[in-house]
Amino acid sequence: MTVEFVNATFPIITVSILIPLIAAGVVFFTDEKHAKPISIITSIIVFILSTFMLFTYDYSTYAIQFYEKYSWIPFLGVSYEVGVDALSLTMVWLTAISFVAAFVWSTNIQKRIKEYFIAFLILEAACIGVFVSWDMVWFYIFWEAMLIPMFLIIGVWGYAERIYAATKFFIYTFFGSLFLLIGVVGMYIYQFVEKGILSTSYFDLVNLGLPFRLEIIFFLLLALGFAIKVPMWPFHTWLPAAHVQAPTAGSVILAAVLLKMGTYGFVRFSLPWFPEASKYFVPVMFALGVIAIIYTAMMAIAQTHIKRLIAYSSVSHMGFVTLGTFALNMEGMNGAIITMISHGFTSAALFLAAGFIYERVHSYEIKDLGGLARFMPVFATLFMISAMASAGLPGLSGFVGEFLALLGTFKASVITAVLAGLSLVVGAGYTLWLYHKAMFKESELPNEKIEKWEKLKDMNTAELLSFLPLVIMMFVIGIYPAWWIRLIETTSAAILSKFIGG
Amino acid sequence: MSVLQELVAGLGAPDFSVVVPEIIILLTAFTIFAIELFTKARFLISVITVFGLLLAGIVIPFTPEGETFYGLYQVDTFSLTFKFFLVMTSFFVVIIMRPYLEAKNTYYGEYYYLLLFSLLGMMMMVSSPNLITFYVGIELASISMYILAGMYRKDYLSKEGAFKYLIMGGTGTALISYGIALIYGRTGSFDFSTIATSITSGNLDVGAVGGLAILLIGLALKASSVPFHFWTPDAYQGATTPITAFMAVAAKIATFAVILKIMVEAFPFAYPVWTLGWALLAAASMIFGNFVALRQDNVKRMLAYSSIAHSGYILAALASPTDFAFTALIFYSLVYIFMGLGGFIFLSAMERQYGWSNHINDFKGLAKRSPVMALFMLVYMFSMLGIPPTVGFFGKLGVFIALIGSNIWWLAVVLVVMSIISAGYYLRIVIYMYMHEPTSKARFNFSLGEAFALAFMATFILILGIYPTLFWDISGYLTAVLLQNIGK
Amino acid sequence: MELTGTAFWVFSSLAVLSAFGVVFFRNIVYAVLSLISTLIMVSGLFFTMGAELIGALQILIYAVAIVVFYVLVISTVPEFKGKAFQTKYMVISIPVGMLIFVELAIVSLFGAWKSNTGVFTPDVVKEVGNVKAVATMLFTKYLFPFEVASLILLVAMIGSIVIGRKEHVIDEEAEG
Amino acid sequence: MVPYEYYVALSGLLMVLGLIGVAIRRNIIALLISTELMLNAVNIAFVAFDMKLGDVGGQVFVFFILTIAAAEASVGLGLIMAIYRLRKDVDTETLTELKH
Amino acid sequence: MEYLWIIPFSPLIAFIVIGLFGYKFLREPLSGIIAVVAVAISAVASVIGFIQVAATGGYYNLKLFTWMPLGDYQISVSILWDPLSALMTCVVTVISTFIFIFATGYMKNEPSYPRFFAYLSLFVFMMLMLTLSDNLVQLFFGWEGVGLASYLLIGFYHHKSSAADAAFESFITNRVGDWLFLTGTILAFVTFGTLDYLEIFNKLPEASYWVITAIALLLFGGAVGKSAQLGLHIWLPNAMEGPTPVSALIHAATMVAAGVYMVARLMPIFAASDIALDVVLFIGTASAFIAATMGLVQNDIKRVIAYSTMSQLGYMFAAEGLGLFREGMFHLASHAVFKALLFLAAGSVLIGIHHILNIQKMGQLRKYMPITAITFLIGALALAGIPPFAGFFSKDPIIEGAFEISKAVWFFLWLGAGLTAFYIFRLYFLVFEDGDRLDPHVKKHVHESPPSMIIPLIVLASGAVVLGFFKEFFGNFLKPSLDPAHMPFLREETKVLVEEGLSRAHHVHMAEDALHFLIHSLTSPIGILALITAVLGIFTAWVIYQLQKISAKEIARTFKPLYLLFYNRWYFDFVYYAVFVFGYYKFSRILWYIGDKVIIDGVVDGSAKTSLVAGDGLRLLQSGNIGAYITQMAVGILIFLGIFLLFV
Repeated sequence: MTVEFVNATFPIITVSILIPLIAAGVVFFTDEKHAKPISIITSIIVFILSTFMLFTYDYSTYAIQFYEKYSWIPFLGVSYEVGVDALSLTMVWLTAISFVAAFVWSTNIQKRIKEYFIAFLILEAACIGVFVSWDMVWFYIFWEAMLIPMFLIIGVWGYAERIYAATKFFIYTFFGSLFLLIGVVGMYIYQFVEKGILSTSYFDLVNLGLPFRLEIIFFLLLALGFAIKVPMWPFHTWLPAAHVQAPTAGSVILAAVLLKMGTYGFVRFSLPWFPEASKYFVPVMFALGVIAIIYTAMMAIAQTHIKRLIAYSSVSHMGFVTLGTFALNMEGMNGAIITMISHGFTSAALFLAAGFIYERVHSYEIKDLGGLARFMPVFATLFMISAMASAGLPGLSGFVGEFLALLGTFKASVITAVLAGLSLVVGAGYTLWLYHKAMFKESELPNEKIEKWEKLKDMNTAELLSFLPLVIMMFVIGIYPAWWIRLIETTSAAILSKFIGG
Repeated sequence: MSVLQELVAGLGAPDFSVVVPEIIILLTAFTIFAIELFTKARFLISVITVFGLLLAGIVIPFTPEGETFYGLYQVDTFSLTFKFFLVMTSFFVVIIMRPYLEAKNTYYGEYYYLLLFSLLGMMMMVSSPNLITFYVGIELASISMYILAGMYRKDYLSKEGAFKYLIMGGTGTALISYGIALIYGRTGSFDFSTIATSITSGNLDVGAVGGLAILLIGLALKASSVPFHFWTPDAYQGATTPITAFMAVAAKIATFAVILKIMVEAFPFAYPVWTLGWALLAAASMIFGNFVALRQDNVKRMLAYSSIAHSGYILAALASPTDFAFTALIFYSLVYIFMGLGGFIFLSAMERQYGWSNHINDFKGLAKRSPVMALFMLVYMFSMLGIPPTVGFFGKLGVFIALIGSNIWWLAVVLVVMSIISAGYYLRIVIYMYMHEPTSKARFNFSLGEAFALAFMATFILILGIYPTLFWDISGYLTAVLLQNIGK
Repeated sequence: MELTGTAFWVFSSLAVLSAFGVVFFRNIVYAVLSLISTLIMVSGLFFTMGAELIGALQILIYAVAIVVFYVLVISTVPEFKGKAFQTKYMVISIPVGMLIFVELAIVSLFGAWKSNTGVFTPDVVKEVGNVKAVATMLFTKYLFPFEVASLILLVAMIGSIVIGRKEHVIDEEAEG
Repeated sequence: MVPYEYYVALSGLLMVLGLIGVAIRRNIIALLISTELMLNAVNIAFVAFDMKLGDVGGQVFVFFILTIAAAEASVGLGLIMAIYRLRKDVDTETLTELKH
Repeated sequence: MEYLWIIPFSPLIAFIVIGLFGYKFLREPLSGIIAVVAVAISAVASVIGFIQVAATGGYYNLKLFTWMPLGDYQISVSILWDPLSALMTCVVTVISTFIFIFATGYMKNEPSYPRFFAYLSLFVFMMLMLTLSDNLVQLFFGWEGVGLASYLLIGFYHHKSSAADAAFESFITNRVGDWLFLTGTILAFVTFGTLDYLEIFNKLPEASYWVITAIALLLFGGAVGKSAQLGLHIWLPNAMEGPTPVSALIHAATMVAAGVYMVARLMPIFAASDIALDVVLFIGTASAFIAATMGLVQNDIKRVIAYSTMSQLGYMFAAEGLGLFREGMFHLASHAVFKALLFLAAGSVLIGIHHILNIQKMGQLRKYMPITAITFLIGALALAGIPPFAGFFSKDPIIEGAFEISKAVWFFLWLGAGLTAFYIFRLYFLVFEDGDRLDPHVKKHVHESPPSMIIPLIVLASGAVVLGFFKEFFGNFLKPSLDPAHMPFLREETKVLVEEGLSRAHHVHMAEDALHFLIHSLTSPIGILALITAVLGIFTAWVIYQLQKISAKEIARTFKPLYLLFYNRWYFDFVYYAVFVFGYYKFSRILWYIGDKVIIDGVVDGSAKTSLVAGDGLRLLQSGNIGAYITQMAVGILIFLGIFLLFV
């Protein structure tokens, strides 16, 4: 894999990482009442920067763009090396937009405002960092650094069992990432021993040419780290716990951005680094993907808690990404990437919806809800769109990715694709079941509830504003995916270059 | 007569220029000793100590390298660097000690000069090219510390801890000296270089291995490595907290440095023996320290167990006899200063506050009562846990790379798994600080020294976490120096 | 030659015997007395090996000075009541200790110990005398550790005073 | 002449006895005495090796060990006094407030 | 012909406008007017296009934009305008226009008035995307889109549990079909490397028979779901929970017809596999018969008509399975007209008697609402296949054609036709004639419906009367799309393949011209038999429900098992509920408890707990007793020294 680099004329990526950090510092030292505007403005600036990158990115050939590299720890051969290809770029952009939504949503936060926004700003920097780093040490630093703010977000601003959830989230993902670290360090050592190169750069490690046995070992080590983050079945149990307890904005980021890191890892590292092992493990990955899709869909419908249901649905959707990734063909890869983006929007919107319901009704239990559609029509509409996008309705973003991923999977394994396609049924099942129970069926409500809920307010401006970009993006991707496909196509081809040639 | 004359003839006068820092420390200690006889001006005593330490710290970079005392004392970059950090550690302990001692109404001047004597012992340890100097150095340091640990007035626990420390430490001393005796019998010398040339990989016999083993056990005891760690939690818990900080950081660092020095300079060719030994000890320390720390409610004791675990992490590097591993060990030792000091100084500062008992419940809602302090503690905890962007990560990473680089996968996996276990108790503190409601609203007050020390540690942890090259380069250079000394 | 051989066996067996006494005498006073006995036997061993200075110092410092210390303390602390031994640890530690001794004995007997590498061959020692040889080295080459040793003693002295001295506060509390 | 190895072995025996003493005695004064025993054992080994080598370094080292033994004894006895004052007892069983 | 894009997008614009501004600005009349105007524009445009294509007989493919590149192939949003899609589009838009007009009256004073019209517009837009598509993905888009719109519309009264449940059920059931459909689409792409119909048709000879069969069957699976054929039909009767115009829209022209249209649209694929055709035939016949039996005994006015829809769709599929694609499409068109008529008439009735659905509580309504009654009667006659109404001309050819191809199929279709006549007239007599069972309170308020509802009824009724006579025109018109010999876009190889598949219909010889057909069927035994059966059905209904010579209850008692079987809809609903709803849910709950909570979380949390227990155990070693410490240390020394000595 040979890669071209286009150096950045202006260190836009570094600036994107630094701005939230600086803003965090500013928030720390200023008055509490400035925290919200500063954070929102920061996130918007980052969003503008990433959008600028998105539109100036040249997708005609594969090259790492906005590339910066500075020597950092020469002793270990570590450099600060950032840049984007289309995969990174879309992820960064997804991060930026999710954070805008999260920040705008968070205007109703009342508890420990300063800390809250500081945690989120640091989280934003770390999330962007994960996607743009091409040096494994930096990648790992961001990968882990993100745990701290997320841990606090869940633990401090969460609900009743937040401590259990936060600890589980932290330790479980930490567990995975340490195995990831073992793998990367192992490769680093191998590179040093075999080639005499002391480097943690992605581009050096990608051309390692490991023997098959080692490929298997390293693949498994990395896969464990990524699988927990994704999360793939059976490493998924931290996710429902974390989602249920996390505050709304935390859930949004968790679902929209953090889960993507695992799948990003598979796409970015597992495939190009371990082509033989990846091929070898395709059946396993397919099996896990299908189990994730079907099994967690069943888990989802068994839930009585809105957020847990959505959390399981995330696991289910991630199954498609796994399938698409390991289909090892262009359709699958494009599908995986599009699903990642799309899931970012849909799950974020669904969690916002859950948070909104809680804001109004003060319950996440499905049995306490019902008939909300009449009291809050605007919300009902947006929720419906999000639910439908999540269920993979054509014309919305979810379908594009699922279709491509299924197509790619079908080429690799018919039975897997057919089973995975069942998600069309079961996925719609739990999504609509949730909608059905929460929004419809007013006639089953007791009268006092109806009287009380008559006075419920529909969405306010902040809530609407945080919802809208997500919903708009569902349409944009759903109606005109061609633009996105073209954007990522060269990147997909480059990632798959060891499988499909060229 | 002629033999003696021949032996004595070439000696001449020792070169005192290379021991200026030690002399400054010694003089400071004596000055305080003298002053205390006449005045109880506590402020003066602190200021003189701080001044002496500062002076020593400033002098160290300008101290010439060389050997003195007829080859019994070796001053090189390795020892100077460690001396600098030891002095720095003592400096931070000293600047936070005064408010603590006053609040606890315990002895005063004794703490200062005993601490300086102990520091002097440690400086000798890291400067030793020779088992004799090492031995007297470690004993000076140890005996001073037995006293420091037991000096908490009116406090029985302090005495108990100190007595356990003394008995165990005495046993350790006996083991070390027995080991030295065997080595001496095997090689006919105390000098590292002679020992190194006498014991080669080809002629490892029971004598050499036995001597090395017993010496190693003694050193492991001083470094509180499992199963020779038993004094650690008790002594740490019993001692006054600034002294705990000193014991847990300065003594540890000096011990690690000297262990490294002895292993590398005195037994370079016996590495198959000691790598295995340290690997086993390290694994045991990590496992025991982390598991037991999980169940501690007293945070001070928890940190004591955590320091046992950290001994494991650091010593694990010795399982791999490569220059990279030595660098990693030095790096981890140096950065451990910041985390260890941070944690214990934090406790020391808190212990002065009303109603503080170091119980985990006291941490409830700390983030609300004192957000900045809680933030610092958070940084220390995550650094000990090894989460980037704190420097603890790079400490573990270095050891980790070293282990994998030498194909010691099993120990690497133990390290990883134990790091995960350790998340349980480090996070617990963070959880109590951030995720529980405070039980009281009372504000805390901190002295300038405490605030400065805590802020310094936290800042440095983060700075090093972002730019570890600063210390990697130092560590790498020290390793080079160490390796040059072999057989010299 | 025979004499030293016999002396070794006598002194060593007595030393071991009295060491057993130190460990196993229930009464602490007997234990201290056994310690003196051991120390003297050890110094005897030193003499048999020809280390006169150390042998003398052993008796002076240990057998006299230190043991006096112990006796003082024992006389301050009233008679120890209750069991002298922790039987549950005896069960483990005595066999374990014996096994360690086996290991140590293997080390001692089969170690490839060096001999006659130093300059102080028996002839030289006979010429200058053990005392002079040791003393000269102690005050020339090993002056530095010697000074440090004095520092250690100073520290220990301060320490025992600081820790061991009666504390008024406590006494007041006890009275009040 | 008895081989010096016997002396070393003897020192090993005394060492182990000291260790056993520390382990099994309940009177903390006896613990301290046992550590003295251990240090003494080392002395034998040192002198034996010294003599075998024809060096004086071992004897010099013995001198330091003596010093340190004395220092430890004095500190230890000071601690014992303090403990006795505070608890009116010198039993290891009562010396277990710091545990787990 | 670029103006064609206006056909689908006019309703879309209406949907967006009403959706965004409906509640705030447009409110009651304006929303409806916009929707009607929009769909009318579509109708006009499609009629113009229809005329154009009728004149030329060619086809026209308009690519609007590339939706997604897929390797070398590009999925585009496009319009394929040929006779088939033109016919279907016209049916959809024209019928929709009348339904929309009707709905402006029906939905009067409804609080969610704008929402209703927004959904209706969306529905029509999706349906048009489906009909106009030139590739499978766009078809699937519309396919799912009508599913969504029907979900929204069936659940329009979502505060009612039953409506919400019905909507949910409809969507999920449809999704099962869609799953098969999507799989078929993917298989088609993998096989042919393209999704455009025309390219697929031309590449057909290159694919193996079994792959084509698989594709056809999978796609037909989608049609089974969408057109509520046997197996996935359970949603259809329950979908009656939506407002009546919705029922009309779903049943007459849009959603359910989509399956039939799709099979016709992809006729070459189906024709290339006789297994596929047989399956279509079998499912269609079974549905036609079984739905008719279910319709016999229902008491809900709309459900009876719903079962008749399912039954009639069965006829259409049967026709397609027989190879009589043009007949099937013609029946679709005529059925659209009279079924819309029936539903709207039923809606008019419901408005008159305030939404009482049970036909046992109606009666003698003809007195109060004569126009409704007459138009309903026309619709019923058309459905029963009485000449000269449209149903006769479209349904009889199917039955007669079946006789010449397969006697068994003919038997069931024939029997079904008789049952159809019976149950629709049972309905007619119970509702409009018969005794007076109306609630007195209701009776006071019963009145004829307003003109906005009556006019569509009249128009549709006239359509039902005259449409049959255009049989020949439609037959010829559809030839370029459904007769291989005339299809301009097929390769020769494909033509051969398709001809071969359709050969089963070759020995059917029926008069194209409507009058000749009428004469033929009134003279041939089969035609007479069919007619007599229909009349017999009507007569029986008359005897039982009007004259009441035979007690319906008596019959029910006599044939109790059969009655129960029919009444309980052959127990499909019960089994499905037990297995797929209750069973699936309970199984999920159990799996969640065992799989996730006990096993997986047990391992995860268990390892944490194990650590804590290990910590509790290990800390006991630190007992505080120096003796213990030294003992343990001694053990350590022993072990370490031993290991080291072994090393030598």
